[in-house]
Amino acid sequence: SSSGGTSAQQKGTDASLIVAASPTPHAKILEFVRDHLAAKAGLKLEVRQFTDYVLPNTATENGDVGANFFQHKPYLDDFNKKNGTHIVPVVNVELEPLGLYSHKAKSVKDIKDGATIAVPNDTTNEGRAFKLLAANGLLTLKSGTGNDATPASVADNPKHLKFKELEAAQLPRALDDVDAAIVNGNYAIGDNLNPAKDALVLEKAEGNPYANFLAVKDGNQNDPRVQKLAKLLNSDAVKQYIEQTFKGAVVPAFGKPAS
Amino acid sequence: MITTTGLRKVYHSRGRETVALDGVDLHVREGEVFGVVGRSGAGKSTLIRCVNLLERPTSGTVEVAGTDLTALAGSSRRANAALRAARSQIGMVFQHFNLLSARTVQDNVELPLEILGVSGRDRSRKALELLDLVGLADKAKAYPAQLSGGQKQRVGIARALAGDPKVLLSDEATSALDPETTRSILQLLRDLNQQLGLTVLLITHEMDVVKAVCDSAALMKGGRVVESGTVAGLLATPGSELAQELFPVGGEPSEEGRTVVDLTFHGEAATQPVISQLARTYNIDISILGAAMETIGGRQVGRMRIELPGRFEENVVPIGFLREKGLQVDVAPVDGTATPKADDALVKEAAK
Amino acid sequence: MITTTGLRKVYHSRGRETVALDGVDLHVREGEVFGVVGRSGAGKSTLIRCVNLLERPTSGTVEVAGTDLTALAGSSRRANAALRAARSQIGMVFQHFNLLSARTVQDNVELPLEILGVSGRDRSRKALELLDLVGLADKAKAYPAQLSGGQKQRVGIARALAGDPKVLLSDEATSALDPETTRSILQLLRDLNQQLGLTVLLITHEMDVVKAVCDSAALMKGGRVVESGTVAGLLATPGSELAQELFPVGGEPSEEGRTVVDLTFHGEAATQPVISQLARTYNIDISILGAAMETIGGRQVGRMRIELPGRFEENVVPIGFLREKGLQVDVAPVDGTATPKADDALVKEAAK
Amino acid sequence: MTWDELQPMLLPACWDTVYMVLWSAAIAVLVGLPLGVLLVLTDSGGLLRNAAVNKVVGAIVNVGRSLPFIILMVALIPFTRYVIGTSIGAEAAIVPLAVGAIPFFARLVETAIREVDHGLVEAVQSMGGGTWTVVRKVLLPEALPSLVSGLTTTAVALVGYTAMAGAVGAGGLGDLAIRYGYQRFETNVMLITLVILVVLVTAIQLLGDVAARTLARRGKKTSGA
Amino acid sequence: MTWDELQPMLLPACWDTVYMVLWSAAIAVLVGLPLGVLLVLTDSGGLLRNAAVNKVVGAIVNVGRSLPFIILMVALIPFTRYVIGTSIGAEAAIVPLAVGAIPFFARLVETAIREVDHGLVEAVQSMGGGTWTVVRKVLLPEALPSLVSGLTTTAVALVGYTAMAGAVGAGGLGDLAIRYGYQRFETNVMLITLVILVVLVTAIQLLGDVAARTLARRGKKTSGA
Ligand SMILES: Nc1ncnc2c1ncn2[C@@H]1O[C@H](COP(=O)(O)OP(=O)(O)OP(=O)(O)O)[C@@H](O)[C@H]1O
Ligand SMILES: Nc1ncnc2c1ncn2[C@@H]1O[C@H](COP(=O)(O)OP(=O)(O)OP(=O)(O)O)[C@@H](O)[C@H]1O
Ligand SMILES: [Mg+2]
Ligand SMILES: [Mg+2]
Repeated sequence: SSSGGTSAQQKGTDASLIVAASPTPHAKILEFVRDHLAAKAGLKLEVRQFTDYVLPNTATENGDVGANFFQHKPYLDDFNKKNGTHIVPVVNVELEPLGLYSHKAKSVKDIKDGATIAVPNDTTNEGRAFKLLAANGLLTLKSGTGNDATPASVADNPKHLKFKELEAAQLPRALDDVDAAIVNGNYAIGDNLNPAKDALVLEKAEGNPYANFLAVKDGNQNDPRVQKLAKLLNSDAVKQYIEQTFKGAVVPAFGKPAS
Repeated sequence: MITTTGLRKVYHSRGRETVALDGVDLHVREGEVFGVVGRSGAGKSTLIRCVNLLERPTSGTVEVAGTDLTALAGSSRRANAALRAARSQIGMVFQHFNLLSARTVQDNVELPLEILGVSGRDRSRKALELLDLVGLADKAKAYPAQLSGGQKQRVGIARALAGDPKVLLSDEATSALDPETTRSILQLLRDLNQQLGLTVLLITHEMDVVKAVCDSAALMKGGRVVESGTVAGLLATPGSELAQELFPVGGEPSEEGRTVVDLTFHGEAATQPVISQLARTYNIDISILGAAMETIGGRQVGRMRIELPGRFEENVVPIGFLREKGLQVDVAPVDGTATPKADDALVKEAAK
Repeated sequence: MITTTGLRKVYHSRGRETVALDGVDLHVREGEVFGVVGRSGAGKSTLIRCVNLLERPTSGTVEVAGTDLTALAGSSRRANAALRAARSQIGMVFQHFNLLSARTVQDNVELPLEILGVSGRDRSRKALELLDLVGLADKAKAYPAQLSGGQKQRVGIARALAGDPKVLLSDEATSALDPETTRSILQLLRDLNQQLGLTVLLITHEMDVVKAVCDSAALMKGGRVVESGTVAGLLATPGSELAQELFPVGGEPSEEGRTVVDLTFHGEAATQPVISQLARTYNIDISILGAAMETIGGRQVGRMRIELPGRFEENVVPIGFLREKGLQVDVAPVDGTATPKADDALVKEAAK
Repeated sequence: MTWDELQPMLLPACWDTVYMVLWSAAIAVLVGLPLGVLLVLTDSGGLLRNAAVNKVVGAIVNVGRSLPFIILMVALIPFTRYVIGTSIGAEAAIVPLAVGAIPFFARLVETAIREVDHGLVEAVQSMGGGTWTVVRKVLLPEALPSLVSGLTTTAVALVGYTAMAGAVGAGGLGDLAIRYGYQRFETNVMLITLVILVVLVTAIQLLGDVAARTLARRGKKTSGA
Repeated sequence: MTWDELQPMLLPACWDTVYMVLWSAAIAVLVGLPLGVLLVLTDSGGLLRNAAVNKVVGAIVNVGRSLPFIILMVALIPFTRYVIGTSIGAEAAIVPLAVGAIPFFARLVETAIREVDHGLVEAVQSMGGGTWTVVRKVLLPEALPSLVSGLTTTAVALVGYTAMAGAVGAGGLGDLAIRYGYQRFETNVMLITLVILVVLVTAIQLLGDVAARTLARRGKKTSGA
């Protein structure tokens, strides 16, 4: 599973680079780059949206796309380990801080005993959600819990919280049905929540391992097109774009990924 | 009881028009058994289906038991309550049985009773009674698919009678039945007709059926009724095609130079030994070439083809004798050449 | 041509067994028209369906044109090539037509030719020819749903004949047809039989059909063949039920104290004026109560019920005269009380 | 994931799937059957010929079938909340599942009912039976084998849909397969849940087949007549 | 999102959906039809009665229908890449779409074929026709109206599935609705795409209905006989 026959992985600066991305915010950011920055830099960019977290990696691994932009380090490490793939990060771009939102409680303290908390049902976000809850003293996790915590990983649950695992995009829509929900920043603003104001607690940006990055198959890091894109993604224009568009739900987190 | 006026039915298919009924005026009296015969495609089924408005006539009216059904029906397909009530008084036996395959024989017969709202016990009593009458008591729990053709036919008859209808429409209800079963079914219809005054309009191809139960009959041709009347009346009509069909006689003369005469017995006179009287009176030998006769209630009904020795001119007197006896006498213009077997059609043509 | 030996067929449904065929040995000679009659449910359809193995017999063998079909078939349902070849020589007319609703009339008739691999031009020529013969040339492009019952029946007949079969199996092929159409169809079968040696096995309820075309006939009852033989032979068998059905006679005596005699004309002697000779010889009046007679090829065939004056003892000599003339004479034990109309069944019972 | 961890999740997941499928299939029958019958009856040539009603019912059915399931789920949230009191969980998933299955089943009902021999309808009409009687005594019983097949097809399709109902936290086997097997790469979880799914679907199909065939047998088997 | 931004996306999305549906429906017919016929023929009571083949085909069909679509899609990636050369895009989506639609259509074919009057099969057998002749001359033509209805149902179901095929970047209307409407909360995009979806589904349904009805008309309409 190396170079196949599609234009996607043809090397050379002329061919367009196909990047697999989740619809939001990744594809939006890429589209901004494509429409406003790429031409000047001499890069042909093609954005392919995936609503799923597995296929972008498999497509990158087998060369159907040249790069992807949707994931963070803990997820990628796990993916590489379990699937024997060779995908490597190129450059960090942004972070979507998870937040705890509620239509009923005004602060974490207001969360009642036996309350129902909705959490994302995909592996990476669910793990982050439990970490966030643990970090704010709502529960403790079993020792040795990695990045993929689930309700089963909860060790101590003093408030007897109940958990509902929902599709990430469904969470803001379910706020009326639960006491609180952990929502990704991008989905929060989609549903007119303001992370800065409305979140009871918010993930910290500093030192957060969940920064999303551009990733490629090992060996393609130095593809000039990838390099160009990496540079553009960490440009000031993108920074501005992120800040203006996502209003805190997505924050720039530029830099070299930790390895 | 049933009156149709100017009934027309035109089928349209792929631009072509088929005129199935072309102005039919039919009158069936109450308590009468009325037979409709006619060639395949003459419009018999269409006519009978128009009587209970299963087929909407293109024009014309249908009146059953004093109610103008065509007026009731309006333009919508939905049979309104009045039409439904009228229909529940009309039983129908279908040419293709139309039994519900998902129901047992008994449940099929109970169906009209269910629709009339008869209670379960009465339904099953009545159904079993009727199945017994048509000789299918042992098949009550079988499904239609497990029956022979004639058995299905009989279930259809029992079903049509279950609701105690005032009028029975029957489309070739006995054509799949053997003569014996046919007779017992006809006897049943006759009984119901005489005891309860059931009016029956039946289509049949079997002249024996017409003879056995019909008071009146009509002959259809190309969507029109071309002959109609009481069976006796038709028989008395010279050249009646129906009469010829009812009592067909054939047979060729044994030698040339003989006179062939068709005699029609109208059933008006009591049984008379006409032939032997003729033989003895004129001292002649009379061969009976063909005969289709019955004696009903002491009266002879039917036809006979006889051969008199000598040519027509020599037989004027014996023929006069036969006419005096009240018989209808037609001299057949048979030329004496033998006609092939089974080609009765030709013979019949000649006999007219 | 067709021989069945010890044919048995048992249907199982919901634990109950129906023995449809109970050891049938049938033999149809090549070039013969063989009629099967019998009451509804007697097993006629089952028998005919076993002949081309559409119904797998429970036991027994079927041989057609020298080939043992039961041996060919093996245990799988798939008709192997040999069985298929044998079947393509056997045309079949179904009681329920079984026309393909998605095909036009012409395409239905062409179907067996398609299966035989006949070219398109020849197919349509043959189909149109046959449709013309059955009187449906103008319906060639119609779909079965647009036909009357009899028209469907005729399409079925044309289809069965399209492949020029050696054997024709026909299950009540004329029961939905009027007498005239029936006659023309039978004429067609007769012609094919005589010109091409087509062997025909037909089921019918119409005795006229047996009379018109059958060389031999069999009567089935409860899954068994109870009478079988040539039509003439059956007629000569005293007490034959088939003969009684073929030439039914009825009629009650006009007065008490008379002798009722059933005469059977076997068609062995040439036409004779028997009745008038009897009347003149013994100077008696003879009433003809009922008759079903035909003269075919100068020979009288059929039955007649006559009434002689005086009681049996007084009529020994006239009866002897009739016997001498070569007629079969049965004295009917009619008691003189009028039997109800249409209850021929009873009369028939009495006449045996 | 070890069997010990998996095992306590399997039974509830099975139950959730069965629960959602049963209820939504039941509702699909309750609503889809009348809709399908109405589609046939109001059609040109039907007993209640009514172009307007036919168009409207047809349109509703088409809209119902046009919406991707996930969108149906979102669009129905207010309605679901009104009916069930919440928009998440297995109960809540029943609403969009049923709403999705209704038009699906209605179309299958329509096809099945159209196959009923018109002669049988006429038989009941000739007895004075009205439209309602025709439906009850002829159309439904005679189409029953096909209706059962249609229900089987619907139930199996619902099993597939329940996997997507995981988005609203409804649980179920399909969701387990996707979240643990697919997203977390726990191949053994995936295999086990898929095997159970296959068994479940096969069971539904078998049950439906046996029922349809038993019903058909009484009627369809050609007789010797 | 404004109309000007949306408009250039709509046409390709429409085209993608139509493209995927057409191809996968065509493949579903090509493979599902024989499978459905085989299911009937090898059934006990069928012409080729063969319990082993029947069980195997039935099992394949059931497995095909048991797998949640997303899992099917992933499981098929190697196969898809082998056939199409890539695992993403509309072409690649056709493979799992077709594989999902085949067993679905096969079951509908089975139901339709079972409805054919056995008397007609016997008629052709009596002419010396073999199984293949029976299939070609009787089963398929007589079941044609129902088969067309089944194809319509399959095509509409495929429209629904294409939405999920968006996960492999296949595009299409349903995907547009999910990505913009569901994930990006752009309600106007969702509404417009849904309207187009409804129009598309209605068009498919109408076309199928007209075809089925025209075919049925010749055969089913009861005559006066
Ligand atoms: N599939 C079946 N299952 C059960 N019983 C059957 C089946 N087919 C026929 N029978 C029974 O077998 C017997 C013989 O049937 P068959 O059709 O041969 O009669 P038939 O002589 O042709 O009668 P008809 O003149 O009424 O057509 C009948 O009693 C019938 O009920
Ligand atoms: N639905 C239809 N569409 C077109 N033509 C039809 C339709 N039904 C009947 N016909 C035609 O109308 C004519 C009369 O048909 P009908 O069924 O009344 O004949 P019938 O007298 O009952 O004949 P049979 O004795 O053969 O049953 C026939 O020529 C037939 O082809
Ligand atoms: Mg008719
Ligand atoms: Mg029969």
